[in-house]
Amino acid sequence: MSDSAATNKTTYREAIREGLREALCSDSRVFLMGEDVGHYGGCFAVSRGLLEEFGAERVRDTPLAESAFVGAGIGAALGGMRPIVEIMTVNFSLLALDQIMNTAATLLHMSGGQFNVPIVIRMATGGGKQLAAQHSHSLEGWYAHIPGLTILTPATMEDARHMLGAALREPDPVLIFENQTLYPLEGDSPEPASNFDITRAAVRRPGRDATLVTYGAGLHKSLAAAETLAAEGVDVEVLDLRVLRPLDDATIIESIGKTHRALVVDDGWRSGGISAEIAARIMEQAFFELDAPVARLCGAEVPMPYSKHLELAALPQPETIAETVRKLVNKHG
Amino acid sequence: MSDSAATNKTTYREAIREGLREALCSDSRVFLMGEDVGHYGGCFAVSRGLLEEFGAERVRDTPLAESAFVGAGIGAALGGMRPIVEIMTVNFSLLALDQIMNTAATLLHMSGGQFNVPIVIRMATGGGKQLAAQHSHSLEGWYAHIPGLTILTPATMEDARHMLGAALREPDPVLIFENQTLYPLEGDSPEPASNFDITRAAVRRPGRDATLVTYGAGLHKSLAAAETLAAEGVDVEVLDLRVLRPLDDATIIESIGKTHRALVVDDGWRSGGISAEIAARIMEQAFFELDAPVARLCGAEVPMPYSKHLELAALPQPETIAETVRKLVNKHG
Amino acid sequence: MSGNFPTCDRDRALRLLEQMIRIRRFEEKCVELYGAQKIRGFMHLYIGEEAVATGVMEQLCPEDAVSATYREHGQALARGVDPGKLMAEMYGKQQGCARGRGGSMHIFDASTRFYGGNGIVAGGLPVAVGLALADRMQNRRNVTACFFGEGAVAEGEFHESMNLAALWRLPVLFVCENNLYAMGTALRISESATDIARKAEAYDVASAAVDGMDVLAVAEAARRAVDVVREGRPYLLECRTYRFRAHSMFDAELYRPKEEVAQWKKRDPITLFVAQMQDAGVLRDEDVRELERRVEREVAEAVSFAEAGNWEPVEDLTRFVYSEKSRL
Amino acid sequence: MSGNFPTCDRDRALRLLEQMIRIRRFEEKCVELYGAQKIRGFMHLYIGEEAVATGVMEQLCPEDAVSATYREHGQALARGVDPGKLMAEMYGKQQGCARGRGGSMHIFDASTRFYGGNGIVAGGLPVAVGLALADRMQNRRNVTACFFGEGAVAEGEFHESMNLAALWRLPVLFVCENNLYAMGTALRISESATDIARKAEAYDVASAAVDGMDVLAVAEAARRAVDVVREGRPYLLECRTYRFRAHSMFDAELYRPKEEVAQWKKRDPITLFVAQMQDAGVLRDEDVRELERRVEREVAEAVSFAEAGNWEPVEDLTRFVYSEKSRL
Ligand SMILES: Cc1ncc(C[n+]2csc(CCOP(=O)(O)OP(=O)(O)O)c2C)c(N)n1
Ligand SMILES: Cc1ncc(C[n+]2csc(CCOP(=O)(O)OP(=O)(O)O)c2C)c(N)n1
Ligand SMILES: [Mg+2]
Ligand SMILES: [Mg+2]
Repeated sequence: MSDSAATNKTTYREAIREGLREALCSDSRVFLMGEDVGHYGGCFAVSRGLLEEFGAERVRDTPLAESAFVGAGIGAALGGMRPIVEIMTVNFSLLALDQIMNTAATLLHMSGGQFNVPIVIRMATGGGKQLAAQHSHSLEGWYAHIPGLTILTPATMEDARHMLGAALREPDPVLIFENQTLYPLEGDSPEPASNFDITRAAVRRPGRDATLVTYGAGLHKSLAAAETLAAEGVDVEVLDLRVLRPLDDATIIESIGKTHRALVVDDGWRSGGISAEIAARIMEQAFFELDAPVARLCGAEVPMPYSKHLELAALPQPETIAETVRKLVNKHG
Repeated sequence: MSDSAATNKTTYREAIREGLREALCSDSRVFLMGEDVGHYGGCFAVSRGLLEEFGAERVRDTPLAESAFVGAGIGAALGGMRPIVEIMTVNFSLLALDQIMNTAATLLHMSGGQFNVPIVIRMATGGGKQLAAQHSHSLEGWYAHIPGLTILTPATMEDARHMLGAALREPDPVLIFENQTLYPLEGDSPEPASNFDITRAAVRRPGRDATLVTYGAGLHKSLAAAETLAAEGVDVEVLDLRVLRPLDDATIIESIGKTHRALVVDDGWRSGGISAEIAARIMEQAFFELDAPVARLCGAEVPMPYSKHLELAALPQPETIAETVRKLVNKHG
Repeated sequence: MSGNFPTCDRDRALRLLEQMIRIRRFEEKCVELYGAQKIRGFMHLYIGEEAVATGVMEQLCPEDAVSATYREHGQALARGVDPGKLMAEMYGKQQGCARGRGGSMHIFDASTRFYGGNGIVAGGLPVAVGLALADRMQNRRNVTACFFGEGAVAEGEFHESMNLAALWRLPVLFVCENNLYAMGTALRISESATDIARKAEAYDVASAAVDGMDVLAVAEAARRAVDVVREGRPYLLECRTYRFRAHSMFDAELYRPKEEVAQWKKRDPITLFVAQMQDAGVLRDEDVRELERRVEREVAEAVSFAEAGNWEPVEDLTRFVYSEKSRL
Repeated sequence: MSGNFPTCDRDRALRLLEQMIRIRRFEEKCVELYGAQKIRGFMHLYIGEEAVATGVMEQLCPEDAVSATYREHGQALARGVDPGKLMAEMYGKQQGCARGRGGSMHIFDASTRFYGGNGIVAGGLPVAVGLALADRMQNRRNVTACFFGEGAVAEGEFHESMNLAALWRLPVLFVCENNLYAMGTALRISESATDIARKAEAYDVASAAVDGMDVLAVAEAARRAVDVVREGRPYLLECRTYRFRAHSMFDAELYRPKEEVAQWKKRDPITLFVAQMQDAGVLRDEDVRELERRVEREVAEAVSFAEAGNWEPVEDLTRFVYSEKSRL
């Protein structure tokens, strides 16, 4: 059942599962529903064992009907439940976008404050596993455009473990994007946490010479790049956004005040991505702090190709991140 | 039938209709399909009379089934037709987003170049008519995030009249967003055009002191603001993007090279909107030309409220545009 | 017409008739106010279809939930939403049930469990399924009544929702208001098989079609349906009706012959019911006049309430995008 | 099993058998290559279901169009997509039918009108409707065969597409491959009414269910269906089959009993057909051995072709996002 049993090591996958288990244990209003979350054990084996533990009512396999089961999650939330709806992969969430934007994100405002929708929607996102153009996109930054939603992107064991619980305490819809490539990631078992924060970005590595603003899979690639750069004497700060909406401007701007240079690293497409918003905000709020224009390293603007070498080329990698930082720190303002 | 018959004046609505009529006349592969395009005459009366002129096969009323009829448009395009698919209002297009992103925008790449999809999808967009939160959003900038699509936003009589024909000559999917508030707009009948350009932004009003970068309904509000400002001795250039994807960077940057200040005016939500992309590109390509950070004036980040005074407050207006420009030109770099 | 349901006593007849007249007069007033530009945006009238909401709603308890479409004044009033708050909403006033943020298409009222007011055709069906799921998971024997037009049947959400409700045995009463047109699209242009009630078979859902112009017939069919639903099974009730007015305030009505409209108006649900009750000696002319007076006062009060209301302060524009209450 | 279709001569028997064996051996090789990490990503096998694609495809003409799902190696091969190009695609090579951009889930081939290879469950149905619409509007008497699993039936796109095809009388052959599971979700967990073929009634579409393990039965049912379709009416053909392997290469198969799998394997479509043809004296042992040898060579050649291929230059990553051909 457990990927690394009886040690104090765990995996990202297990951490998510523990978060689910805790939520199901601690609140009878919570239930998990989605395609293959039960009998199959979850498309990415995240929910394996939960059906046996909590039964088919609370770990509820749905038919293939994304629009209806997301809408049903909204209705269940209105009816006093705390649904966790799993959408297998971000591309399939497009089938439920009407419910997400036109209902979940809108209802509270449209009803003049009468009906809030405490739903949590989880989905796998991101490329890197050769799943090609209909299973690999990174749309979390795109979702962050929608008022009414909170967008979370756990990248660490702690966040994988605790963001879900915090999301369930929100009165409004929260979307959690789990990067597919992180599920096997290993690390120390996170400590228990109460009042876990889901509003602030986190500095994962302090540094002086430039700020890498990133999230999700980008965090790990950025940290790897930072190691390489450190060996060359370039000391970069790595900032994990954690929350793509609402963005934590303060932490970003504070970092810029220190480093005066920033590179946004984002697996998502560049044009109109979250990378643009971050660049724009830095300019708006810290223009005169900048020694160079904010740089962006993003996913190539292509539907994700299947073959390995093209997929690698389509996404930021530690080497390309390091290379971009080198150029950035050599630019003089 | 005609809103301003027998004069050389026309309306935006009529110009779109003339574009449709010309397309239907000149190419037997072209047909129009969508909800109520036929017997009803079009939700916004755009296609009135076309059913009688071209028959029910080529002006095809569809059931309420956005996903299927957009998908059917894709299939028809693959099968050698040149479909124009109308989605009544941008919010409903969310029901068809899977077909738009996962198929139309993706198929050419995913098939290694074998299957291009020459479909044109038109929809009404934008607020300003008190239609509230499910009929008023401005998602065209959001759509511009998607590789494989071309995004057009006609704001003038010429563009209303000729963009459709140009879009139909594209081998790949083109989305045309018609701002609802523009349909009654009056102006001179456009000249016939051949080889109509849909790649470049247009300077609609030249100026020296600042550049207003905008499109769609924002163009008219920006031009109004420019008049007010001109009276005060502030001379702004107004740039109509026309095409939100691919963006015409050259024209934007050229203007910045002249004015050194820019304000992006966008009815869409601010965070992660096209306004951010434009700001980011200006910074990337013309950082050292800027005398002040690029400013943004966008739609408030709320689902659109119904009541008039709130709706007005939720959107950029000539007054707020002028006010923002005043601040911008007083900022010294 | 429905001599089969003669057992309607005076009290009930008065209640049903009052409800239908309330909807009718309220909406007639709305038309006037739309002309005076007090109401704006899209407005869809229920005139002609009053028997449906009236007959169905009679079968529900206060604990039950209701969801409807943009054409929902009738359901809202029949459900007991305060006419003043409803009118104020259409004015866009702060005293409106959605503080002026919703307008005609987005009526919501927590106190009567009225979940809108949905402007997306078929968008309310999945949500209704979820409301019923919540009831079932919490062992409440509530019904969720979900109203939608026959146009919505073509949407994938109809199909997905029927299946989910049936599969999970959820207490949803699907009420299809078949008024033969979706905007300008006639049913035969939108459905290859036009018998809506029969579509329930594909999901093993019980269903019935009923004359939607006959309030007692609707009430009786809805009573049977609610019995099934309260036992924990969905039900599809097709009510065959007709809208007497244009689709919305922007509609040249090019798509249907005037004679057809005239034919249907002969089956006006209010006129029919009055005649039936008078024939049966249950109601007298004076009863009807009395009701009309009462409703007229009520509508006038609703208008006054709306007129007296104020505008939400512009500073509050961005309220209610996220909840103000702290963590639940 | 299908003594009702005895008229299968030697040539035809050889053709059908070869097709099924080709799919089987090709995929067995794929499993090996997946183990060797030559093939990556999601890969879904058709093993056990070969009679469906083989029987249906026999009824199509070269002008007809085919659309399928991510589980489409079988349809691609049966349709005549070159096995070398198919294998090269799974390797991710430039010589692959989609230049390595698609992989196992996204096989496309213009020369055989094979429109994929769709990774979105039910996503191919609306597109198939559109292909048929284009045929109809251009007065071509082609058929569009659209393959999908029974899991897709729950999606709204199934409903919307059936209605559109019926309403507009479009020549679409909907082929539902009912293998009883959608990933790990059994049909009874996903459909309130599990008789797929009957769902066609809601749209006035003709339909039939057939034993999908019997290639002659499938062929015969498909022949009848295609006759209807070519006259300009859609048809829903449900083929009852079973996948012998896991859903994809990542599947612990927790959701179905081993005995069930074993039971179904006794109805292996290849074994059944061979036995039937041998009993009828149409084929001999030697014929089968000869076919196996031929197919083995073919598969080996496909692998060699894939191995010999090269990688698309990285500089070409962003090609084919927009067309290179100039204006049409
Ligand atoms: C998803 C979606 N598509 C289109 C529309 C535009 N629209 C509003 S009402 C309507 C007709 C709906 O007809 P029906 O369901 O029969 O209800 P009726 O209006 O007749 O009560 C249409 C097409 C919409 N609101 N939502
Ligand atoms: C819209 C969508 N939802 C979910 C998935 C994930 N998924 C891939 S295959 C599959 C099962 C589909 O089952 P079925 O339609 O019966 O086809 P089969 O795989 O059995 O051939 C699922 C859930 C998907 N690809 N697309
Ligand atoms: Mg209707
Ligand atoms: Mg299946």
